[in-house]
Amino acid sequence: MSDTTNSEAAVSAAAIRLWLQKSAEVLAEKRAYLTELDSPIGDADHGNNMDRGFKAVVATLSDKEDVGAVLKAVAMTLISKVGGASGPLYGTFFLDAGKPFAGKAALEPADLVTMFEDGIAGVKKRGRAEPGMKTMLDAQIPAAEALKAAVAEGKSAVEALKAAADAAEEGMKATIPMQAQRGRASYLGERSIDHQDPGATSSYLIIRALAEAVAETSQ
Amino acid sequence: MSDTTNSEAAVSAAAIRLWLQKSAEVLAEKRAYLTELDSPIGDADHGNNMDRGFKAVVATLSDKEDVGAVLKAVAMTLISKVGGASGPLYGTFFLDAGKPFAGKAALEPADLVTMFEDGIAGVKKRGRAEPGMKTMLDAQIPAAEALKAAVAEGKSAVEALKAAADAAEEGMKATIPMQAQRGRASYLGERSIDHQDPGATSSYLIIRALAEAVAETSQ
Amino acid sequence: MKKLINNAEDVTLEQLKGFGLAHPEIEVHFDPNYVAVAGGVQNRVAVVSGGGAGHEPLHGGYVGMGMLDAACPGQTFTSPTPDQMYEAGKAVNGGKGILQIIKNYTGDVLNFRMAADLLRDEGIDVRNVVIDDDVALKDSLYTAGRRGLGTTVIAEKVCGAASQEGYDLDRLEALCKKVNIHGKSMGMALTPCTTPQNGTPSFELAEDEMEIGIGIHGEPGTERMPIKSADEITEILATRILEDGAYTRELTEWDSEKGDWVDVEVKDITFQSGDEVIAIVNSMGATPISELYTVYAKLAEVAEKHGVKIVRKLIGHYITSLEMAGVSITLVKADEEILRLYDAPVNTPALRWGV
Amino acid sequence: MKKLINNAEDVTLEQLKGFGLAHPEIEVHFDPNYVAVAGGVQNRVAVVSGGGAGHEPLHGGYVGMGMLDAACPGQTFTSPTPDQMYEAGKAVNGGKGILQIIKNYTGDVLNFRMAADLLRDEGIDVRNVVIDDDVALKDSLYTAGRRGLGTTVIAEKVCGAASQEGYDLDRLEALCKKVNIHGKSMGMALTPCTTPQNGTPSFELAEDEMEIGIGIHGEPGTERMPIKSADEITEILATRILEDGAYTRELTEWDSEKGDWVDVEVKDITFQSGDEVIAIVNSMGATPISELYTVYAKLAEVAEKHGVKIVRKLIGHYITSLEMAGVSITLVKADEEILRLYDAPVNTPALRWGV
Ligand SMILES: Nc1ncnc2c1ncn2[C@@H]1O[C@H](COP(=O)(O)OP(=O)(O)O)[C@@H](O)[C@H]1O
Ligand SMILES: Nc1ncnc2c1ncn2[C@@H]1O[C@H](COP(=O)(O)OP(=O)(O)O)[C@@H](O)[C@H]1O
Ligand SMILES: [Mg+2]
Ligand SMILES: [Mg+2]
Ligand SMILES: [Mg+2]
Ligand SMILES: [Mg+2]
Repeated sequence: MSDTTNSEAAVSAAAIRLWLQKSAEVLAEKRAYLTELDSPIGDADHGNNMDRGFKAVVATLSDKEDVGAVLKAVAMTLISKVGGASGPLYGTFFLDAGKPFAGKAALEPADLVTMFEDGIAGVKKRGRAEPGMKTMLDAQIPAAEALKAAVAEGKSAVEALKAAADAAEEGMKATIPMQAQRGRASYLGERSIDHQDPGATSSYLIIRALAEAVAETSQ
Repeated sequence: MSDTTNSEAAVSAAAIRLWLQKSAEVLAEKRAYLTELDSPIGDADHGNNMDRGFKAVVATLSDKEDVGAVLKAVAMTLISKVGGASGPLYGTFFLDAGKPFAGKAALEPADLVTMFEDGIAGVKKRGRAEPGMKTMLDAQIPAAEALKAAVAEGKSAVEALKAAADAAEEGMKATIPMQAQRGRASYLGERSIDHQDPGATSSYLIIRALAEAVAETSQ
Repeated sequence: MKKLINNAEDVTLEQLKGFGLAHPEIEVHFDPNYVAVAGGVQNRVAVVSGGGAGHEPLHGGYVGMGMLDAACPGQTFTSPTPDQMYEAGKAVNGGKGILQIIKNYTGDVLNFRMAADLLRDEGIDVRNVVIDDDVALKDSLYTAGRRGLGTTVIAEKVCGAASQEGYDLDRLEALCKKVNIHGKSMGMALTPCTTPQNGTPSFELAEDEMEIGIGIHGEPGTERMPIKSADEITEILATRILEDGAYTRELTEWDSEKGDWVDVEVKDITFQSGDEVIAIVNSMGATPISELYTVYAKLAEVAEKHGVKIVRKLIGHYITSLEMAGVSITLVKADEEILRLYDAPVNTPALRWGV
Repeated sequence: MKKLINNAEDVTLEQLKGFGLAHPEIEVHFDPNYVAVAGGVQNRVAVVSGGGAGHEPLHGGYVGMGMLDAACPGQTFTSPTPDQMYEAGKAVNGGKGILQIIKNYTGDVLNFRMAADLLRDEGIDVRNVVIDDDVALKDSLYTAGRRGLGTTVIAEKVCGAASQEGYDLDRLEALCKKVNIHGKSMGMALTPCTTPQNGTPSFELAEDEMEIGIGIHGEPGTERMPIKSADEITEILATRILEDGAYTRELTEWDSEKGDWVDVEVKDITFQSGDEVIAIVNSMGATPISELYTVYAKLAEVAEKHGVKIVRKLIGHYITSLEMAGVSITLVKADEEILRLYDAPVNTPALRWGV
């Protein structure tokens, strides 16, 4: 805790595994909450979907030291276990996020930026969505931007990811006044306003889990 | 009211018509109550059935001075409008009750006894029921017995019918502890105990209406 | 009460009107109300049934080629009146007599019997067969006897096919009685239902309670118990049906030789290892088809344990109680005759195959 | 929550098991889950659909001769995953390609598209046709586009028959697209429904409220309003359908010449006086069949006022939302081709005629 010599260390495959474990934990814990968010503007299954998917991710977590392989395995599991809109979208995120890191044992702060940006590009393309449409992107994009800015300022991975998680939280909250333009919530038109997007919420939780996992493994 | 010279008069066809009108009124008023009684031990339609039937009776009430014809018309209307178990049973009651009085313009007290006894015999045969089985008979039979006793004692039609109605009321209440052995309520076995029989209740109401109608027309 | 209706008083009438518009091959007659195959019946026995409304598709949905020739709907959960069966009988009579298939409820039995008397006065030969297949009720001496449940559907299918095949009235009556003593049913409810006329549920059930041994009129069952899993519920119903004894009772039948009603002792079959059966897994209304498959899986398992093989099945809405949630199970022992007639072509709003 | 289930987590699995037992002519495959005609498809295009569970009989109930060759059920109200459509596609592929019929929900569209990509990698020609017939949604630019409702059932019936007739993949794809632009639907709910996984209703509705413009996933509709009579409700739905404009949107289709996904502008028909239509009056689940006839009567009246003639109809449970009470209406303009294929024999658990 007091030893900070490792604070600038790269993000190891072990940290990534811890991230996924922590994601699974928080998604299990918030399962009912996420489903509740999906109830007024969706079909009340997002918590169930994410919990089912990340439970499977943890159950099949590869112990390879290859970050790219780990992320690819996550993607395949999510694609085949989540279903719904979020399954292929999160699957695509992890698939595209992991692609540049095949064979790599750790990620530098700049790699984290690439990981986010590539993942987001995949989600945008797959879901034909842009920011402001009240989707998971509205948590992911501000997180990526904050991450990028912090890394540019020379912040550590721990600090940069903390900034990213805070920005994701802001972005998540910012979905409340938005009118949905993609996914099921868009069917409600104006009635989708004043509700927080479930996918943005799960994205925030996952990004916060990443920040915490990296902080813990860096201590 | 004070004029009692007519108190020993025969029961006219007009009195019979008033009886039917009063029956229709009280059955309309007690419709929800009868249906409620039919709810725990039946199929929650007895009030609706009786109200429908007696509304039709009043709508088609013949103004003939022939008591037998009036009662027969009542029977045919009930048979074709009530449905359920109570339709054919009440229909049979009025059919058999009226048979001896074809062409008669009025009923003497002894005729009232015959009317009840013949009607009851019809119901027993049609429904294969005996007293104590928690059916409409449990109001009708005590009424007939009280009527017969009062007439034998030389009571007026008004007095005798008052006694009959009181006995019907007792009989109706006496169905509460009975276990049903006929009709839908019998399916419940012991669970039919502690409920008042809807058919006994409608029979009581109709007999009370007769006593009142004869009292009014005799004043 | 949340229903797609216009006027609670006229609800059966407005539904009948829609039924007539939807099925022009079926004639809808008002006042008295009945539905009948257009053009009546030529030179074969007419098969007629009926009962309170609220059990749809029973009976109107089974009118058509190879099944019923006419059906008489009463008010919701209230048996029809004799004038309905009388007019329907006259309309479809094809000179070979009429078989009336009647579910054993006091009201239905009495009203159909009155109608049969009226039709006989017109010189039409009529036989009444009462379906009393509800094994939830053990006893007939101290009750109105077992109620009519899902065996009615099979009786209507099989007898309709037999009439098409040219069975005369005697043979058809005997066949219908055979189906009745071959069939056993039992039902349960998770929720009550609400008739449009009443507007409030027919009974109350706590969130953790269910009724076992219900009929089809929204009435409570023979037993209330804590809610159980689908497997446990199915095991209760299936075991009661499969292990039911040779239920014996007196039924009132028309004796055409004597020209009078007579009481006849009738005895059910018991299921034996090696029996083949037709099964119905029936939604009481609100229970989705998907849940019926969980019930079917367990039913098949329990039947197999008893050596009984399900050779035909109907899984869906066949004899309902408005929007009640729950299920009923029917098993009918199928011999060669019953199976052949069951498989024969049928073309009705609710059952259709072979055409 | 009152349901005939054993374990909320395994509910789709246990139902699928029962489905397999009940319909031995249909093969049920687990992990990944799909149901398919036993023995696969020989020398004709395979027709495959799928979607979240909870809409039964859709889609599994439509697997069989003359309709679907395979169906992929997801979890309750959750689209299936690509591995399901991939394995099902490989199992039923008869060498002539695969037509995927997909209801337009983001999840379904994305998962089917991924599966199509995987199957194409194996050298199997796959076309995706999206059904987006829900007129409750006006706009496609600022939403995920119109949802897929009852037209799906007609598309599955008609395309299944066309495959039997020997249509090749190009022709079958064109036919399916035609059915889609010929079909319009709209639904409403009187009550919400409860998924086994959640155990509580998906939304709340007061005793005097209803939702208009619902989909099929227990989600609220486009508008909430005070409850109205069946006639008024039907008039709202039928008028919206009959007077809907030539809805135009971009749909993503596979361009087999380019070998890539392309966006294509697609335009609905509008109903014209003189049109003949196939109608579905569909119970969302708990609404009894009897109430559908009141709706049908008014629908026929409103259609007639628009000069539109209902020439075929399905009245019952066809595309449901568990035990939700409510109704949806579908009208599909039927030309000679659609009508001929609709009338062709079909033999599935939920639709059967001609055999
Ligand atoms: N086109 C899209 N692009 C990005 N995210 C989307 C899109 N459509 C839906 N989402 C996200 O998916 C979430 C819903 O996921 P989920 O409930 O699991 O799937 P479904 O809507 O199929 O039930 C939404 O809250 C939203 O954040
Ligand atoms: N076999 C019978 N003999 C005499 N009365 C009977 C018989 N069966 C039923 N009843 C009477 O009919 C009443 C029920 O009538 P109703 O509710 O109108 O008909 P249903 O039971 O067909 O719904 C019972 O309360 C009982 O008094
Ligand atoms: Mg969702
Ligand atoms: Mg009753
Ligand atoms: Mg009744
Ligand atoms: Mg979903």
